[in-house]
Amino acid sequence: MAEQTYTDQEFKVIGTRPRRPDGVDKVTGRARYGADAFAPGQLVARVLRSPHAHATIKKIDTSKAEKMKGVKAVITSADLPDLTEGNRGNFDILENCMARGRALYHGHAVAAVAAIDEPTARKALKAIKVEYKVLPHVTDVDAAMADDAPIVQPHVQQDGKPSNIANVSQFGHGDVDGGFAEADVVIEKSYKTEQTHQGYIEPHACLASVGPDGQGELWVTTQGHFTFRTVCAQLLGMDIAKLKVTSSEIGGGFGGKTHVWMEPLALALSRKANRPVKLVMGRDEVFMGSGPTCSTSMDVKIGAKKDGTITAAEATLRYQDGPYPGPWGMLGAMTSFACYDLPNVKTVAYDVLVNRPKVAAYRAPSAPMAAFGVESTMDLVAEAIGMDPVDFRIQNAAKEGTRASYGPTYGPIGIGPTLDAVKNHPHMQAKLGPNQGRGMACGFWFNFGGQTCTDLNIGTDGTVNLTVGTVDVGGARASMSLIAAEELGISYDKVKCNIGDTASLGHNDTTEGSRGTFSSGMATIFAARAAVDVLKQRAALMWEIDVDDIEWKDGAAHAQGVAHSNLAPLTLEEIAKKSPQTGGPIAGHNEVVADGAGVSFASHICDVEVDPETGSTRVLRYTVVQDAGKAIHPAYVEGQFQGAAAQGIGWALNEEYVYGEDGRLQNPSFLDYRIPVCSDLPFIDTEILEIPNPNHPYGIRGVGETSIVPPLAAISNAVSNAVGVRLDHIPMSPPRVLKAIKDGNGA
Amino acid sequence: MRYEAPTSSKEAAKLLAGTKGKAVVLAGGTDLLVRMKMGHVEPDLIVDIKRIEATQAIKKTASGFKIGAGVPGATMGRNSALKKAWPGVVEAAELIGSDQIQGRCTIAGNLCNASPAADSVPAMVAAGAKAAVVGPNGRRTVAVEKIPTGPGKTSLKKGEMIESISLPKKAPRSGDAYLRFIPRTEMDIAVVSAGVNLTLDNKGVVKMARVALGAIAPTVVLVEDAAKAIVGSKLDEEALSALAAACEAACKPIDDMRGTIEFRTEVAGVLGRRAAKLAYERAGGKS
Amino acid sequence: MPTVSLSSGFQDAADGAASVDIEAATVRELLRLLLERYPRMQSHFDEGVAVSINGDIYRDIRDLPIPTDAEVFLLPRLQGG
Amino acid sequence: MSGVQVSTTINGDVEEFVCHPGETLLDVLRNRLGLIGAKEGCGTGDCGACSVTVDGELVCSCLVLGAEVEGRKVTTVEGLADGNKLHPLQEQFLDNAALQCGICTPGFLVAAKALLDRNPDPTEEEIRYALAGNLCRCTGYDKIVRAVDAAAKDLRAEAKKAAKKKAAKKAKKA
Repeated sequence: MAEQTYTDQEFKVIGTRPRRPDGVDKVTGRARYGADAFAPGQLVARVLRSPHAHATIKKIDTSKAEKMKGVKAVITSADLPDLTEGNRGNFDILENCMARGRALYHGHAVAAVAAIDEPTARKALKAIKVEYKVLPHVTDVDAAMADDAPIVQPHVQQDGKPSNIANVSQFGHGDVDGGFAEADVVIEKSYKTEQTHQGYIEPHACLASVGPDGQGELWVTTQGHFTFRTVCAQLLGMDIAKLKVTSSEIGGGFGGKTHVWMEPLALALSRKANRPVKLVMGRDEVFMGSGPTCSTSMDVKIGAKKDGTITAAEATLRYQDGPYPGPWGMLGAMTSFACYDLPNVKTVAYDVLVNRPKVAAYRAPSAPMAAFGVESTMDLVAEAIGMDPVDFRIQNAAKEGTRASYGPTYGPIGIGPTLDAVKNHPHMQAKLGPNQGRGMACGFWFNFGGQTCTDLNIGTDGTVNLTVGTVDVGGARASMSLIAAEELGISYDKVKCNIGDTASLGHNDTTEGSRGTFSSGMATIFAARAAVDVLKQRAALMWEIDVDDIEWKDGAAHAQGVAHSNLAPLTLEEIAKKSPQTGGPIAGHNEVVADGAGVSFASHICDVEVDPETGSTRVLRYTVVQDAGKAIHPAYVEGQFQGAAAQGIGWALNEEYVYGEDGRLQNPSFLDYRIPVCSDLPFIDTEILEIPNPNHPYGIRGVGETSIVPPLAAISNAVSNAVGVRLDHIPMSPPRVLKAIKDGNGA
Repeated sequence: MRYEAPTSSKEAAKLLAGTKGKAVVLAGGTDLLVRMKMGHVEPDLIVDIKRIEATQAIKKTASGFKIGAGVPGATMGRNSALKKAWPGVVEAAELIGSDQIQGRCTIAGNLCNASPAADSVPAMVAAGAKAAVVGPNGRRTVAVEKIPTGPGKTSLKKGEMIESISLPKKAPRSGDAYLRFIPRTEMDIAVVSAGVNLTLDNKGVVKMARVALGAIAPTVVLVEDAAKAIVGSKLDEEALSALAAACEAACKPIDDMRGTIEFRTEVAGVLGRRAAKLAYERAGGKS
Repeated sequence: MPTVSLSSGFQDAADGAASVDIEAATVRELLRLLLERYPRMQSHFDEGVAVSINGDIYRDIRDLPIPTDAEVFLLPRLQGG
Repeated sequence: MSGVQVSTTINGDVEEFVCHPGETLLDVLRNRLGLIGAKEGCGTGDCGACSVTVDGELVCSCLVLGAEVEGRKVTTVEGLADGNKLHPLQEQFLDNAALQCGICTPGFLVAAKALLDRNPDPTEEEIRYALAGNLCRCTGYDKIVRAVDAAAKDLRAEAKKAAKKKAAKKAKKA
């Protein structure tokens, strides 16, 4: 563990902004994503989906489809292993990929076909006859908690009775009732947020090939090809080592590509047809049949003294998980008050099952909704005690030694510094016009590490192949190359970083939880250091001196001491050139559990203008301040901040899943699921703070997620300051804002 | 499925009329191809009308403008004479989708798609546009508001297609405008929209007006009461309020994922008022 | 002897205890002894747990030495996006 | 279903193919001609990832039939570079880190080129509205807008230089 510790070293290339190594491929159209692979003899697969929100599947007749010319395989759950008696988690994953006896949401897959071309596959789907018995459904989280709600999963029980409440989680410390009694002001308010989707532009896509010998390959767009391999092999009864999974270039994931959705179906179709099978989701299928994040409902209560001290805080959170239990409410409960130093705090979260798609992780999963409730209430309390909202937050900000609301005590953290930066930012002083308002809010995310395995091989010309097993979701190859160059002391362009497939590296955890740069960065540092040890040994052989007399600096071996003062340094290139005669290839390898990722905080400022006659909100100016620990490639760190803020802005203003009375999703398209377009947004200013993570040699914390947390509340606070109405329902779509203005919701 | 690209309207009408199954007209394709992709329509015959010369040009005629049914929005936007005469119609056409959609979408297609939210239709209705319809029994000219009869339904008979849309000659001291409300700044379907066309006398008093609203009823609605509310006025506050009230009264909208009844009704009045002011300014009126 | 604080989800399995004193030198030993004392913890362990030592959260590392007087928390294993 | 035979020009090369009557240009490019630069993000004209130009007009290739491009000139992202010289837009996208996942990048490049071809000096607002038909979920558009602005500057400088050179040549001749 000692080697994992932060050392305040001086950097030569870390912190510079070179072009990414995969850049030319991506600007010339050559880069290959999930749908860009083709195999000889490949079939096209399509999936038939349930038109009902909740139904018993009485019968599926595929006989007509199977007889059609050009149809090579048809599968239903009957063609997949029955995991009823096994691990419930695996059963749930497979049942979500293909309904078994019951459809649990509109869009739940019920059958799949593989045919020689797309028109044939479409026709075959039409020929499949499914007999449903429609059941009562529930899609709203509060309705699902009612006593008489239709039950989504009969095996899930509370107090011995079937219930849609899958889990109850509680966190906190102190005595909240006592704390509220001490407060001069107590504000309690309820909030709701609607369901949103990650909205990656690349739909799920894969090319599967399985032979009768049980060996297979899967080309897939994923955040975790090693995890996909394990899960697919387990679900289908394959040997893990016999399934090779290659991660294609990934066209966005944001958590949505951490789970399998239809890949096991492609493998099963290929196995049945004994031909390669390509399966690509349509955009409507992505919305209906992959995993969005939760819709929520919550009550938040905060009490403070007139001097600005918070005496107690409490939140009750109800998170909707889709039809399968997840950890989502729990994460909301853990993150909600993490920004603050609270003597008395309590959060209770309910994970609730409904007839909507299975929820997946979405960038800092569960944190943005809870932050919306908490940070809106923070502004209300500040207003009630007559304090500036930034000063109020500064006074109560968590710091080193604060006991976090989720339990442990913080080490060095960045919430205070981000708030100070906000307070001193020129944005805070800029003038506002009529119907304009400014808001700010804070956010927290944990960041993760995890299992990581990296290979570094040095060629005889001194160039370096770095192979990592975390996928490159947005410039990671550039960051990894910078780290390898830094450690070896060579220039950035001498390193070529590749993403290894599952046959070329040991297991790597999924690229989630902002872990990519933190953990693969750590493994790269250690792999490079291992290679440096080999380089020094080789130099020792070349010089015929003791390896202990050699120091590595600036990309060369330096012989130490007067005895060797006649020896000019041997560069990496020179040592590599002689490697065939000094023991063969030079490599460094590392496998590590990169735990101890540092927590990360962000504070955002935004200005909006609201049209009081239409309720339309425009974001005029936006500033992100976030702690990165250490920014390896600052341009891509800024990019993460900006992208996360943009997703938060979309969530705050217009994005939502709209369900009809019939339980059907009404807007599964980019036309009516409205993610921000270019003209909706201003430039998003960024300020990177670097408060080193003590558990990483470079101080890296991970940067990908935190900045999606504050925007919902920051914008809501800004809208409130612009037109004097407090929105308690996200998204703040024009009809909701106009209604609030008409109703005079000035609370 | 067959694809044909005839070179005359007569030939196109013959193909459309002569097919046993489902025959569809392909102009810009920005609605048709989406419906095909979603499986909402499976045509047996696609008749691409863009190889017909008469559909390809914008012509200035003695009586106004003739816009071919295959002319995309982007081309309309580049026609300065058209833009000068009918800024509201051109702006409405240019609001249909992105630049990519603009490269293909046509106002004739927008009309035939028969969506109550079609952007160009309220502007065309306000402008008094007419459609030149070609069919197996020859040609006829129809006021554009008579083409859509309900969501996705038109009065065109089997074999009929629109060859061009005509706009009248711009009257002196007249102006038109189109405004719509969308949640984003681009790429959305109108939640509610308003087209206004008016002519002033030499004292700046409105002597003729046409007001059309979109997305507030099964078809685009020509609101005569709204026009009456401003005729004879200099578009003072009282007239504008009466116009807004008439717009609201004309609304029979639905609650859907794009907007509520309450919202659409309220904003119809707001947009009617704003569009009227803009048209008035364009007509040379000073408020 | 380290005191292990249990977040609420685990307390039921620990007969309602909010914290437990366990003599353990490493995370692995700690988890083993915890399970020996409270066999009902098994289902939580199957779902995944994380251990926080002096504020740093560890999901997978088991060989980590636990310093004396360390603050130790048993947390649910987290998922990210 | 009978195939339609089509002869067209793609990125300057004559291409001939047979496609289904209802097959989109996007599917033809990707599945029949191996031009995978255009991506399908939605298939309904809402994301712009499949942007190409047909006879110079910017379109979504998912909303064009393959059969329609008979005799037309199609340009895709693969036709943007001049031999091994990247287009200034491509250079600036790389220098400004204007791509993260990169799936939307080909569409943005094609759309941005269409913009700069007709408006060499766009304002920020003009850039934003011209690119509103291209969805990007990673970047918040910030660095994309900056890259297009920088490329516009480069192109204007190039044009100025070329004009100067031409003038000098003319003067020399005279």
